[in-house]
Amino acid sequence: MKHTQALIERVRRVSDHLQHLDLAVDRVLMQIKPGQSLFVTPQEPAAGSPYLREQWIPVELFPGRITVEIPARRVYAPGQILSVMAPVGSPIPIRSGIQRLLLIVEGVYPTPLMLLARQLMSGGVAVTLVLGGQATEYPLELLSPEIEILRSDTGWKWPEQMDTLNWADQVLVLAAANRQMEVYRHLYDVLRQLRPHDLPDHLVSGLFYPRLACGAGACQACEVPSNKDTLLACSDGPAIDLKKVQF
Amino acid sequence: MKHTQALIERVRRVSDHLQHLDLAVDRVLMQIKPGQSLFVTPQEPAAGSPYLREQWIPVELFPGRITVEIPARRVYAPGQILSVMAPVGSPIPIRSGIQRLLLIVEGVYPTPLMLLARQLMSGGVAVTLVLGGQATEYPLELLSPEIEILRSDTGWKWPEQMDTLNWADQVLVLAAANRQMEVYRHLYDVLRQLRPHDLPDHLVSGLFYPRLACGAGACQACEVPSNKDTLLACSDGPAIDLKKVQF
Amino acid sequence: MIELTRSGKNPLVIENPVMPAAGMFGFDGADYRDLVDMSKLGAIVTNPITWKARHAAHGPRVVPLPSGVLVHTGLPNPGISRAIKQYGARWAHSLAPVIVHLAATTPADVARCASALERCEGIAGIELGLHDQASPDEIRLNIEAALNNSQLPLLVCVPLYSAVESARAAQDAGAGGLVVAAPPRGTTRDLESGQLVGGRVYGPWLKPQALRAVGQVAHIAEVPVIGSGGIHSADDARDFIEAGAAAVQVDTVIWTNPHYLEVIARNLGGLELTRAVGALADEWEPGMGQTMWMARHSQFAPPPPDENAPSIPPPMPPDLPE
Amino acid sequence: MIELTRSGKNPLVIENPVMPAAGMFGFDGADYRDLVDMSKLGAIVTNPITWKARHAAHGPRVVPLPSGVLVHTGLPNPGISRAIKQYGARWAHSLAPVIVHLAATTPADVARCASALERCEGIAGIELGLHDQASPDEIRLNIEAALNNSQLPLLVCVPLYSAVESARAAQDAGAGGLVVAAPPRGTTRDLESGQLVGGRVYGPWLKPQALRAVGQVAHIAEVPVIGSGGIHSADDARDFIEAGAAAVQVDTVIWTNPHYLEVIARNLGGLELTRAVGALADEWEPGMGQTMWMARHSQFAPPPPDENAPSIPPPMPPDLPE
Ligand SMILES: Cc1cc2nc3c(=O)[nH]c(=O)nc-3n(C[C@H](O)[C@H](O)[C@H](O)COP(=O)(O)OP(=O)(O)OC[C@H]3O[C@@H](n4cnc5c(N)ncnc54)[C@H](O)[C@@H]3O)c2cc1C
Ligand SMILES: Cc1cc2nc3c(=O)[nH]c(=O)nc-3n(C[C@H](O)[C@H](O)[C@H](O)COP(=O)(O)OP(=O)(O)OC[C@H]3O[C@@H](n4cnc5c(N)ncnc54)[C@H](O)[C@@H]3O)c2cc1C
Ligand SMILES: Cc1cc2nc3c(=O)[nH]c(=O)nc-3n(C[C@H](O)[C@H](O)[C@H](O)COP(=O)(O)O)c2cc1C
Ligand SMILES: Cc1cc2nc3c(=O)[nH]c(=O)nc-3n(C[C@H](O)[C@H](O)[C@H](O)COP(=O)(O)O)c2cc1C
Ligand code: FES
Ligand code: FES
Repeated sequence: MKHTQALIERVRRVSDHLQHLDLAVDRVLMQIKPGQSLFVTPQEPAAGSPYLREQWIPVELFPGRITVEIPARRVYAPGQILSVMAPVGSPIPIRSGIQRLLLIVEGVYPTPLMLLARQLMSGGVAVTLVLGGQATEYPLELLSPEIEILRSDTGWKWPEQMDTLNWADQVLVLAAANRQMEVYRHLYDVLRQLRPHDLPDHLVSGLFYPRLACGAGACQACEVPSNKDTLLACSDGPAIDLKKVQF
Repeated sequence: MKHTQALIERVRRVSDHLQHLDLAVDRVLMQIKPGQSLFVTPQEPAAGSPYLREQWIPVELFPGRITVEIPARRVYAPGQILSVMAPVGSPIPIRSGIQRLLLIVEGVYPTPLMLLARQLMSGGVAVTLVLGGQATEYPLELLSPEIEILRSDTGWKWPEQMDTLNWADQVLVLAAANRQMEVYRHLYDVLRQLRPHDLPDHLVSGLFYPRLACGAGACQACEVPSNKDTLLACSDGPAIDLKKVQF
Repeated sequence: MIELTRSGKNPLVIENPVMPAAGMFGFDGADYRDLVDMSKLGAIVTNPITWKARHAAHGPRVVPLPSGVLVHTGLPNPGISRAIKQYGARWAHSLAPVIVHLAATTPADVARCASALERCEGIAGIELGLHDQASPDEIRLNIEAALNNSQLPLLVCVPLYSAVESARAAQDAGAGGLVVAAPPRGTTRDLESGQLVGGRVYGPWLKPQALRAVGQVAHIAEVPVIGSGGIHSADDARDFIEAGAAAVQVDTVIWTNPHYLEVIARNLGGLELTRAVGALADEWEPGMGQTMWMARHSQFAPPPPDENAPSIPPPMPPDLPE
Repeated sequence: MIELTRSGKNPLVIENPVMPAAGMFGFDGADYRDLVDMSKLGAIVTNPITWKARHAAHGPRVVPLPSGVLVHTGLPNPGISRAIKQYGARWAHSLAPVIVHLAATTPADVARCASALERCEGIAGIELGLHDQASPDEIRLNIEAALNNSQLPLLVCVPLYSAVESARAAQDAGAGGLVVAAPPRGTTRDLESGQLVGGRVYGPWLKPQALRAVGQVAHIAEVPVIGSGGIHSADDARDFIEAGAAAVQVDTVIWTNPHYLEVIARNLGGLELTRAVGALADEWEPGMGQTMWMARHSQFAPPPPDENAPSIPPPMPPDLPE
């Protein structure tokens, strides 16, 4: 992890609840991969700025510039300088030879998966995105038109669910913290039934975004329950193979 | 005391260390008298804004507007709204029929006496201002040209000291907190020797500006040592007759 | 009706669960009469009073902290006799019940103060403040001194760091109710004088420490508990009630924003439920009425009453004069 | 040379008075290797370790406070045996002396942990963490368990609220040095889940409470004292030294601004006196070097050495790229 500065170059309100910030960043940050994020605090905090750094998730990369998507409620202005620690987290592991990616988002915005979807689609991968609960309120114009979009119901079912689950050669799921383990376990159980003898590594991963204290792996406050090793959302995550999770 | 709002209409840097803010204020604040001040906090505090309110001292009054003089180090901008409690303190008592006012300022800027000097001079009173220590660094262009200015030395003496003290029919002294009691006592002793049989009320008062907690008379943290009643800098002060002070 | 002391001969009963903490509101609230409607408060608690008069501490008494303040006043007060002479008449006619805070210096002095108050009219109760290191024995002796010399309902304010042990000692000795907790002491550097200054520390960050102590004491308390420490909003106050407090005391936010005391009291007293829909913000931000903005606000005529309107007050209109 | 434990057979000696507090810096500092030059620190203190492995607490573990944070981790750690397996080699080759923090669960577990560490190479000392309600007897039993099973220098970290009594009990039982103080616990509402959450509270406002405890303990201590609590700057750290501490531990500012740990250590170690005049700010703000601004900074060629130049670092140039 490096400690650098970033400059807010542009602020765009993209929906009632979301804004995009274009950040001029150091070259080292251009190595950032989908799943990795920035740990940010204003260089000159305003009253009410949180004490801890915030996790900001890139949705688009350009040479020397990163676009992040964050809630609109806090006010930022072009010209502001940020203190940035990055990268936080590990790249989302992508299975080799992947052709068909299934993304399932439940109760939260799909922001953390947007960069991955964009990069894989440009490499020819087919992406299907299942949105449920609050996730359906995400502004569709922010999604690439090539993504196939399905809607899940309150029982976390969507049209031709078994077909899409069978079709995919990798599944990533993101759910709101309050029902996260429930959703992930449900999905994991369904997949284990579909492939009782063969659930390969990284076939299905859950994304974990607890509030981070250190963001560095030091405080262990972001531990994800696991049957074996210690798994930390901030350094091993955000994507954790659901095979390793203790439900 | 009233609780009102004020709008910063104009910010003028008047010296390296001082700025003047023009505040659009409520009519009730126009009754403010020399010695009284505003107890201020920003409506939307910035990071690092102090928790407690600050005491801001008016240096000029206009219809619907008050100019205050405050240190330049904190940044304010036109358009900012302030939460104001006022008036804090009592008007500086002025002896009736006063013709000759002597102001002695030691180690601090004479800001708290500027409004009084201006008002009395426009009423025909002759004002002499003695500056000592850091007070001599006060930008002279902020003083009315009609004020006679003398400089005191490190022994708190100035040219024709006895003459000026005899000449004055009221004396007000303001000194830095760290040597305040020492300066006030010294001056009080000199005056008592000059007028052993007759030191009228309010002939010589000291000004007290401790950091205020409540500014309202409730917390008693601003007590000025006295031989009789409780004297509070925030409500009985800032000017306290040195006859009442216990040195 | 909220009982602040154990039911018995002489319980202390208030109508609103919100009051100022000792030291925050002066000896009779008169300093804030233009800013706080005292009839909306559950009670007022006086500044600490001792047998003998005391003067303010020497040196820096008010030192800024990050988001807070350290205060070292030295308990200045005129002594109980002069306090009664100066404030007794106003206590008797106060719009809110008056609880007199006695600093528990020695049992003999507490006894003298209590019997002086016993002869004084219109006092709702006594709150006894303990020093930080008070032992259970000392607590007992001071409480007995108060109880033996007065019939007034007795609250005991316990130090934060020893809240549970002190609360146990206090209720065993006969305290009618408990105030949890007196703020902790700290040491900080005064940048003006360069000195290290010791005193009590206050700020919104005190709330988690106080709230925990209230939860712990409520668990063992057989008498009503009043929560205190860092309350800066009605939500803060509700957290204390949820943790088991019967009432709350508001501290330094009174100095920075006096009207919050009334706002919190109205809020917890359910008073906002009776307000006219569309009422101007200044009814909910008392004291904000006499500003130059008011003329402009009045152009927002209150809309006709609407039963479905939300019960939270409308925000202040954002317009400014040109 | 700073002695952190009473001089005797096996004193703990460090070269710089600044180190991280337990729980802030991981098990071996590796998480911050890119951001903090460990050779500049007096020591590193590990996260708390217990005999058995422990997992993180359920529910919210990190809750924002005004100017601070409440943390409730549940002391997650792999247990002493796995910790030694995982980190032992790095401890032995650490650039700063390693002090292993043991959470004093039971005397039997402390005994087991201490003898495991005794067999482990390259450990400078043990720091024993007490729980908040630890009685003097419990403190004594845990310290005896550690001393009877290891020759390693022993520090004992005392809770804030009972700092003086606990420190007295600890030094009487043979603690070589004292850490004052472990942060207090609090309760706050997590707005995300709506739950009340209990945990330790941290922030710059903790400093006055801790500083006072350090002053009190230093007054009675016969062994070295390490000050800890809310330190966010070199000046904060100096206040603890002035209050009687031999060294300091830095807490949550490490999470928000990791490089401050090194800045404070360099500052208190007098390291800034050796820097080249005109050195770039990033030598004093370690880790800030690799930013895009650096190219621009380099146009400010260092001026020729000037013996009268002030020893404070120059501010970062304010220019920005277009
Ligand atoms: C569920 C969740 C989703 C997140 N999604 C993103 C994201 O899409 N992009 C990103 O850059 N960072 C995201 N983060 C990281 C977030 O910025 C920080 O981890 C942290 O929650 C913010 O600190 P705070 O809670 O003190 O802020 P607060 O302002 O106190 O948080 C208040 C509420 O806003 C939510 N919140 C705060 N920041 C974000 C945010 N950036 N996105 C979504 N909700 C937020 C919090 O979860 C909380 O419910 C997310 C965090 C969480 C917990
Ligand atoms: C000696 C003294 C002189 C004051 N003079 C004035 C004045 O001329 N006009 C006025 O409007 N208010 C004045 N005040 C009131 C002052 O704004 C507040 O009472 C209070 O000191 C500010 O709070 P703080 O110390 O937390 O601010 P901080 O910013 O923490 O104070 C840091 C330093 O600046 C000084 N300082 C802060 N505000 C002022 C200020 N406004 N003027 C001068 N020094 C200040 C403090 O005394 C302290 O030494 C004065 C106060 C003091 C103690
Ligand atoms: C862009 C974005 C991404 C989110 N990602 C997650 C997530 O990964 N996990 C989760 O539990 N909640 C997630 N949330 C939802 C938040 O937890 C929370 O419900 C939402 O921000 C509202 O919070 P508030 O009402 O407390 O401000 C996300 C929200 C946003 C806006
Ligand atoms: C306008 C003004 C008025 C002041 N008045 C007083 C005063 O009445 N009493 C006093 O003790 N100091 C007074 N001071 C001096 C301050 O106490 C202090 O020395 C000065 O603001 C520098 O403080 P700092 O270096 O701590 O920021 C005054 C300063 C200014 C700028
Ligand atoms: S946030 Fe500290 S270890 Fe992950
Ligand atoms: S500042 Fe509180 S009584 Fe004067």
